[in-house]
Amino acid sequence: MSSSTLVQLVLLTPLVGAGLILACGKRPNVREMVTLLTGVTLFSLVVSLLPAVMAGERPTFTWFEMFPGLPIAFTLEPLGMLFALVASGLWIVTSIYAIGYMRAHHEEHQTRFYTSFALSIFGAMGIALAGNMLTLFLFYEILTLSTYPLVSHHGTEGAMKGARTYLSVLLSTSVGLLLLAVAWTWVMAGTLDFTEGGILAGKVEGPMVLVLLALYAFGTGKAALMPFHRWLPAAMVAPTPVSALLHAVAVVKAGVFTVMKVVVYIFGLDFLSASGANVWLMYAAGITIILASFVALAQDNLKRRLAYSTVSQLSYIVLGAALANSWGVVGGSMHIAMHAFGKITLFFCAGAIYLATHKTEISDMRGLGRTMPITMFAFLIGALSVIGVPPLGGSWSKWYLALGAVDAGQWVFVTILMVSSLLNIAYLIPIPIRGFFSSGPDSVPRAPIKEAPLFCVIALSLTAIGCIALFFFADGVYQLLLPLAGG
Amino acid sequence: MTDHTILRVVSKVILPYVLLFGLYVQFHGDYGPGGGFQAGVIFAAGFVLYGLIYGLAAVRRVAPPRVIEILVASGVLLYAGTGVLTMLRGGNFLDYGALNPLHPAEGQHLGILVVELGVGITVASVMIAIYSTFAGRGRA
Amino acid sequence: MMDNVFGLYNYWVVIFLMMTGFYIVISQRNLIKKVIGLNIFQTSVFLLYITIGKVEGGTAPIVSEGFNVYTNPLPSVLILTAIVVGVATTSVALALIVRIREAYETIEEDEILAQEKLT
Amino acid sequence: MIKQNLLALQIVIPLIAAPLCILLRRRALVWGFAVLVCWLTFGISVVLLRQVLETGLVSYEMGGWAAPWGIEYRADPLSAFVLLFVSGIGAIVLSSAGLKDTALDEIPVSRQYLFFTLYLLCLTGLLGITITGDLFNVFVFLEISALSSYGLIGLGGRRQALPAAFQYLVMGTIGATFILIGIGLMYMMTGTLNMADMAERLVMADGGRTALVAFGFLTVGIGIKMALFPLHIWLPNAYAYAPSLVTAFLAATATKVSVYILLRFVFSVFGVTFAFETLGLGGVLMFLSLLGIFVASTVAIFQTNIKRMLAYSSVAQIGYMVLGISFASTTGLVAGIVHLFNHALIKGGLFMAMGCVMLRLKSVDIEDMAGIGRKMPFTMAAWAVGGLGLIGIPATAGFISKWYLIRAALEQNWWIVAVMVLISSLLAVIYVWRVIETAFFKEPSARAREAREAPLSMLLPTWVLVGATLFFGVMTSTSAGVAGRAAEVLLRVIP
Repeated sequence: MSSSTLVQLVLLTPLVGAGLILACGKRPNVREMVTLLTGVTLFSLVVSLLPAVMAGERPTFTWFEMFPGLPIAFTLEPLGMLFALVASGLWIVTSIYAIGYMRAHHEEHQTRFYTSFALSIFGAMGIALAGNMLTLFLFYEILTLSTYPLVSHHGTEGAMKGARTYLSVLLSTSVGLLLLAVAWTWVMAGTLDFTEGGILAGKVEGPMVLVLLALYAFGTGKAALMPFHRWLPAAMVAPTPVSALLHAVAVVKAGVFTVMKVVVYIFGLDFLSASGANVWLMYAAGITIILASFVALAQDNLKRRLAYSTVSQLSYIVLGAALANSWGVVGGSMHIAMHAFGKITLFFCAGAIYLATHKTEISDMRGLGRTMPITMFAFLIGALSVIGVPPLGGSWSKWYLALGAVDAGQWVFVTILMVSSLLNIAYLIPIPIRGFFSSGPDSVPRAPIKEAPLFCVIALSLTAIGCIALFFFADGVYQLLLPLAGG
Repeated sequence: MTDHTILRVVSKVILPYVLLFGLYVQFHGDYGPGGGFQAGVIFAAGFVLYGLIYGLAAVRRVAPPRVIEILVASGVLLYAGTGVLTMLRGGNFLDYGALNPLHPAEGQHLGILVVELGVGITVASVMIAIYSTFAGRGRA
Repeated sequence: MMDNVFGLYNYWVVIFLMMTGFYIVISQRNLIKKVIGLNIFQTSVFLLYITIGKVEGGTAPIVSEGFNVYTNPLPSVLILTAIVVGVATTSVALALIVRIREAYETIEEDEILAQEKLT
Repeated sequence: MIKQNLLALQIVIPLIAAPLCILLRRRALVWGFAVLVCWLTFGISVVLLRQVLETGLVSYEMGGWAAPWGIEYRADPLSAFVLLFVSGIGAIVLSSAGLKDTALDEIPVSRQYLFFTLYLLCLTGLLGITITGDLFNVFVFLEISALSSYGLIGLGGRRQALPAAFQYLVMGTIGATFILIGIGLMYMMTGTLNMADMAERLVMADGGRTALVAFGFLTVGIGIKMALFPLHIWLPNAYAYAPSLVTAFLAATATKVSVYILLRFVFSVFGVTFAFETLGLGGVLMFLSLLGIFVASTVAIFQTNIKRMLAYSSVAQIGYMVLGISFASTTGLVAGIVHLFNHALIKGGLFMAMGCVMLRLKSVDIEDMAGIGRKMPFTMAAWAVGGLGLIGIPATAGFISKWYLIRAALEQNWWIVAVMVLISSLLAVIYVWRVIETAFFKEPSARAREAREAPLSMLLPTWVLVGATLFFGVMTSTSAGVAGRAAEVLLRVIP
């Protein structure tokens, strides 16, 4: 099979999977088998494309022309490859986890859940493969809509309210700002194709670059740049596998991926850094990093603390893009993968704790390490990776980001990265520490070991191992991403 | 109005002339002022007069609503049918000349006569229908 | 100046009728009166068309000896159609009023609105 | 014979069929016949569009009288395009009025044959307006369609339909009379009723006060007919209380045809220079349309009757069409014209879905619709897709219109307008999402618990329209392509 056929298959697999899942709705075992099978098929398809992309091939194909000169087209390039790998790989793990979680929890509407899940992967794949900004926008909206039923899954008043916030922030930013940016780019540049070196050089000047960049950065609501971050904590009403999807697999990653893609392929690194418009974006990202960390520190609800941690971590990636130099871009892109593994582990653990003990507040989790040792250990690994301690994956991306900041002469941001790492330690590490070393409430006798369902434990162990593995495979990721930086 | 003898007698005398005048206006339309619209209204006026004097039931006996409805339809059909016929004959819609290719003038004469008849039937029956519907409301 | 007032008197009549009809439609709450206003309004337009078609000194547009100035027949023909449309509109309006009266027991707009608010 | 008389047949077939419906009378018979006629009409319009795209202009002389004197029927890309979707939606909507258990049941059995007659007459009128090249003929067809739609709305089973129809009648008649005055004044000025002829003579006549007055009367009259804010007050009630099928048909076609008249008068008769440069029509239209978009969308958010909510949304959507027109640029016109088409599909589909809901729930109140998504998944899925189209989510037809609209605004550097268009679509998100949330994620209401899925005969036409919304959301070469040709003709880029 030619690589461009493979790319089409990558796109169609989750869509077909969604249809099959819907068709098998009456038989849960078959339905979940289909989910897993689809995930494995998708992942192997993506992996099979990896050598070609590493070798410099850029498989391309066009579906049809939506507007004259503006087709729905797809191109697979390194950044998209990375995103597709992360999303499709973590989808398998998340599915395993979801099977355990949803069954243990006796959730209703599971067919709708798995179908929407597959559809959102379809959206994520479309975003990863998009060959121009219009295609990306199309799948961006598909992703928003297909995740809505997941967020409002419980159907309670609280869930609906959270889902409403989720949808309204994401839709209003994308329709209100991003679409404007896209249309404007089209009017100015006459093309929306992702081109190496960008398409805006010489087409836009002066303060307009700044406005356009702001439209893109804030319009990509999924990147959760403050003040458009509120949807992330609001979406915490969803079941934990959905939080994993939102924070690690697809949604937020799609957001930062879009920002990265816009910076690299629409603006072009040279043009952006020459225009100087990127500096304010660095500050916006820097402020978000610090502020969100402080907010996270104040949260007692574990999932909410993790949510604000995500807001902060996402801005690392935006910062990487904003630095607009090779180190920054590589570091930022790498952080997509690193943060994905770290954060998904943390969420899996949070969900497992909730399943086993029904605890959601951090203050209640003292001594939990003794009853759930695997979970808590995985949590520790995830936390360390997010903080950026070697030998865990997160350390590499932070290293490159810091290099990028130095390279750009922005010492402020080196400081910010350091401070934020300290804050990370402050809000993440106490949880496992308390879990292992402080004893539980005095009156309660020590409970025996009681882990979450097997499926969940397998999933979270896998991702924790992934965090460690990524430290050693970081060079592969680096090699993959090198062409982005024009090297 | 059963006890107004004068009205009853006079209307009976007038009625045939009203209808006749209606027909005159209808068919004289080619030569002088007149035509389907006016004729239809005059013709219907006869029925309305009859109804006013002898009551609605009497009109409905002479012109049952269902028949009137059919007449409304067939008047329109007569009109449009002529147009279709001209098309079948190879002319444009309502190109009466096509009715008689040898003498277009005669064809036009015939065409306008039939079309006006259609108009007349429709107008008359619509007027009667309107009258009898309004008058019959709340009593039927 | 006087020419404008008296020479164009038929236009003044048209405008007067038009405004009268329009005012009745807007101000009256009784549905029948509204229809009457509508009729006056339409009639004014018919008159406007007749005025347009009139040629000074022209006769009825039927070819006969001794006349060479004829009134333009087209506006009259058009207005005949418009009159038919007007009749049709009036009858539909009246039919609706009859049914409104059956449904609401009134043909006063205020009272209909009041009933709608309640139910 | 057929090819030569195509333009006449387009009108004559439904016209003849209308009285025949009275003669047939029996529901099954009438339905079969009327549906056949509608599809035939649609077929003709398809052939016509292809012919027009090949040759540019098709003209026909009624009764064999040559153009400036006789009545001319003519089809250029714009009118052929409008003919196509009006007859197409007419056919699809009528197809759903099948034998048993359909939205037609809202109309008392004794009057059902009248529904078919009036429906076909209304269709005739709408097609006639579009196809004729004669000004007075426009008025006549306008009244044919208007009178039959007053009747259609009055057929509704609920009594609120009657005052609604009456209000529509009064407003509609005033509008039509205004148009009549305008036509009369223009005849007075130019001595012709043929549009093409008049356009030429108007250039020579050099406008003047009469042209100004005529233009004013026409614009206001058409404004009423197409429910341009703030002349829209007749529309919400009429659409809310009419039988669902009637609403679906009228909402998708009637106001669109009125917009078509506006395009015809402004661009083909008066010309861009007079209307936009001399009179500054663009500014007025832009102001009114933006105001209409915001006010009507906001009002829509607070409606509890969903049909009424959609009606207000229609007022807003007409604003988008007029906004596109107000730019008087090629892209702007494409946006306006393509939105005629796209919105017809979207609203047609949405109101058809409401017909299904009405059939099963006997209500379209938002409270009664709670949880209906589980009982009527296909109906409400169709509604959801239509709703997304209304918002303008990519891959739906609504996005295409919005894209062109934003582009048109940006091309002329009207930032604020582009931003306002985008913000206004967020208002659509609110009123659409209210329904989706209630229908899918709330506990079923008492009525919803007893409901079941609508019959296939209703679902199929609904999904045809919704499917078309999706299809024309990605394959735009037909819709936007033809709209592009039409825009060029209107702006006289190509003769």
